[in-house]
Amino acid sequence: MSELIIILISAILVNNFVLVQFLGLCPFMGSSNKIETAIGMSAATTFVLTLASMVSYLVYQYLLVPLDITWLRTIAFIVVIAALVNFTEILMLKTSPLLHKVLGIFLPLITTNCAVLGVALLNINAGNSFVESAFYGFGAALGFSLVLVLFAALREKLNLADVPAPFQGPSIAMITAALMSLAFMGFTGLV
Amino acid sequence: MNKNLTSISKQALWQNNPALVQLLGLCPLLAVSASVVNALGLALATTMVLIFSNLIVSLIRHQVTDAIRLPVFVLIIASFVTCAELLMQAYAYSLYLSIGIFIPLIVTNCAILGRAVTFAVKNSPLISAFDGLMMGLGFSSILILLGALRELFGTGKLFANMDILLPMASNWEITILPNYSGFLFALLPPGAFLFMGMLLALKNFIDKQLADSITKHQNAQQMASRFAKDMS
Amino acid sequence: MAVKKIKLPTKLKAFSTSLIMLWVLAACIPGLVALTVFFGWGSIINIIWLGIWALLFESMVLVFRKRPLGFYLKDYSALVTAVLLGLCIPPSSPWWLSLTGIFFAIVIAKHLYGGLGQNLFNPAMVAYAVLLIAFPLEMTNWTIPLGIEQEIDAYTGATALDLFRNERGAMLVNEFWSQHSAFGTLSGIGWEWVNGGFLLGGLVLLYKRIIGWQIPVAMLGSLLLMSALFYDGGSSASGGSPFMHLFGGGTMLGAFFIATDPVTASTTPKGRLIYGALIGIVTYIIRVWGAYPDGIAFAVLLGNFTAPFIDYYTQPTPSQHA
Amino acid sequence: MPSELRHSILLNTGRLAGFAIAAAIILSLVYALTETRITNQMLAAQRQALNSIFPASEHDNDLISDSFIIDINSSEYSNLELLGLRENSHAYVARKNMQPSGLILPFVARDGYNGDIDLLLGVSIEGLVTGLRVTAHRETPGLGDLIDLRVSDWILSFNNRSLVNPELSGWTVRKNAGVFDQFTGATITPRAVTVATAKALEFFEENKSRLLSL
Repeated sequence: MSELIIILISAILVNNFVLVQFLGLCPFMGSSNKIETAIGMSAATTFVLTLASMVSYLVYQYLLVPLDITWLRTIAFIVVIAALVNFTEILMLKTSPLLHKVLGIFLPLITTNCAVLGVALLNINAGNSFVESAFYGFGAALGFSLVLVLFAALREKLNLADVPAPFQGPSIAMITAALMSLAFMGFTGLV
Repeated sequence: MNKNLTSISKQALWQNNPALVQLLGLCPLLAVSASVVNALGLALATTMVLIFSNLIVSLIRHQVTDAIRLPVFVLIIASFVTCAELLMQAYAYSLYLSIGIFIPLIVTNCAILGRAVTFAVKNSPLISAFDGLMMGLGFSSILILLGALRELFGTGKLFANMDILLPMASNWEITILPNYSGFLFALLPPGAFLFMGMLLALKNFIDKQLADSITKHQNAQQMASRFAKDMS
Repeated sequence: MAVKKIKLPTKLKAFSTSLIMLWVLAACIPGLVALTVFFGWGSIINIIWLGIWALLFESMVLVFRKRPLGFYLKDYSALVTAVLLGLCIPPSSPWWLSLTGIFFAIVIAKHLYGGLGQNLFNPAMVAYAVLLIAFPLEMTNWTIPLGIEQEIDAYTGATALDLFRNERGAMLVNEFWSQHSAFGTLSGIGWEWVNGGFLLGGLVLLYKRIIGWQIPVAMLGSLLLMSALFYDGGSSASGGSPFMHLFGGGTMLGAFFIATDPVTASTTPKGRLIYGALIGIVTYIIRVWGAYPDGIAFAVLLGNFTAPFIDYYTQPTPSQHA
Repeated sequence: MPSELRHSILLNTGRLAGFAIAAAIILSLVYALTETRITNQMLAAQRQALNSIFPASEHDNDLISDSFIIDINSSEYSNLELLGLRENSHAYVARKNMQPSGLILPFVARDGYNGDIDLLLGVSIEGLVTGLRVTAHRETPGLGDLIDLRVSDWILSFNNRSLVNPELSGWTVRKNAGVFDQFTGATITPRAVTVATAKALEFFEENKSRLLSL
């Protein structure tokens, strides 16, 4: 159990996907303009990321490894992720139209979120088991959600600031991300 | 025709630069820019994938219906990425060890799929390949610039360990700042974000200066023509 | 989302801002005196050097942005940043270290966001954190307290917190304190006095109502709670005594002078309690389990990072106003 | 209409399958062309890493194929806890003219500033250190990571040391009256590495015959 907690802390704080490992930056910059959007994106990503890390583990261990085609993992994973996103969308539409209405618009964006492919690859590199993979995926998603939502709140405050002209827009957002990443450096060495 | 190529280059390298303006492919850009050699390795791989995926997409553009367009494009890109990965493992293994994980992630670089969907499906193969090359160079130039800046500020040197990419480059390392104690900040994650933010600001600043000088120029011309009219 | 925008100082406000800043500066004096008594003139020299550069950088940015110089310089906020940074960095810091730090504080953390009242992160703490991760060697190199050089000659540098981290695991905590009696009984000689000085200054600020009670109380309370919870009487796995945590490192300076910065802290009363508690807990976690010896700077930055979110969910509802 | 729809679905599926097959063929070709080279590169990189710990001039066997696993639950060794291992790890035997000439031993320094430091020790049959490398660590950047050869060459100062050079009491950092340099400011990391290395050497001395007979 403590192993799993360590995996969670590591994925959320110490090796935060966005601020330390630079994964999932596109949605981080793109969907952090409003808190509500950020929360929607976080929920959708958490769902897909956790599921993707489990399914990609299964595909890797029970399809790619037995057939000795592990070098095809990139293609296999991207297909799995695309299928998963599609499946999630259909499932959501059928079971909960309301949820689909809230989260649906974020789903297509997740296919090209490199955090999803990244988590699948990192799980394999680390030799994680099925449960560990699931926890790692979940932790990575929580870490992503945490900084995305906090950043969205911060950005609303930032919009009021009198930023020098050349720094307005993506530039100051990037510099703010730098200072957030600086704060997260404090967690270095925790696990 | 020639004008077309010039405008493609201008768009890709400056006005619509994938890294600076569209902010695409930020993840590998920031993660692999701690040194010139890593940046160059990723730049090469990304550019290659861009050229070939654009070329193939353009070649088969009439055979692909809307329904299967996205899966086919993703398949093509993923195939080239896998090729790039295999080739890097075979011919630059030490480089692969240091940036390995970010090669497969080229698949999710939206700049590549974006070019396939918006450009290559509408243009002839050669033009598409050229666009791929220019987009790749636009992305690469920022990647390498960021790598050089971070390596210079972080260690005071440039081109260290170039031999893991180019075997003949074993003594390319140059010390720009002797007795520099190193600014570790530049090499750590916050440094990557900060330097990228500075580059974005620099682009805005240069654009502003250019725009100002153009309006000044136009104003001067207007003044001159008005003056000429008055005189006549 | 209703974020209170702190208005640019008008004539009247400029007076009150500068008065507040002067009080903050005055309240730093007891701590500074203690630092000077135990560690020599280094801190004072640092503060002067930092102050000059803070004003220079601020003027440069203002000239570059074509803003009125005197109007902005009069609020003394750049000086407060310089003094706070000067109190945090080791007294023996080389000149280029403080110069780098004040550049990050004034130019990047403050003026890229539009200057006083609009910065998202505490400038002094941004500078401190940048310096700590960029130059960990110089930043953990504290001079030996004056007067006890011979006794602890072998322990060049290192605050009590550093030393504690270094020796922990090798011996029991009680052995540690008895062996290093030169470091005092609570949290190291000098340090308890330095922190006492800042506590005194902080109480003055509280009395003058320049700062609210919520943040310091919540922060010190949660730090006390955490350290009491994980203090098992001094085994080798212990995180150090509550007294060491309260009176060691930059605790009091952080609690009264830095976390309370009105621009970057939470603005609602309930929010301030959460904000302060968060900083206290994170400080403890980083001190005891993290890679860097003192966690205050990182904890404050994380607090700044979460403050708008905390505010968002602790806004008093309109009915409460009525 | 339905027949048209079916036709279009069939056509699209056919085309998609066609593209997939074409991609598979091309990729297999590239893989077939690079496969052996990739395996060779991997082995070469591993061999080079091991040879930097145990010089190629001191052995003539292939270290990778001459390896065995140290089982942490094994009772074959005396004082296995000296190595501090947390999981079963590979050790490599060096031979010259078929005779054992030394060993590459995995061990862990558990008391780094931020936890475990994984190391590999090359030791000759006479008990001299031929090389020492950190393989994994979480030490503070700029402070504790100077044990990494990529950051500083401090770790090379162990070459040619042995348990008699210095005596066991000297196997720590100068601050604790040892003979090894600590880096300015940081003590705990270099001390952890130094003390753990001495323990690994002790383990080697105690189990020499057992280890080298394998």
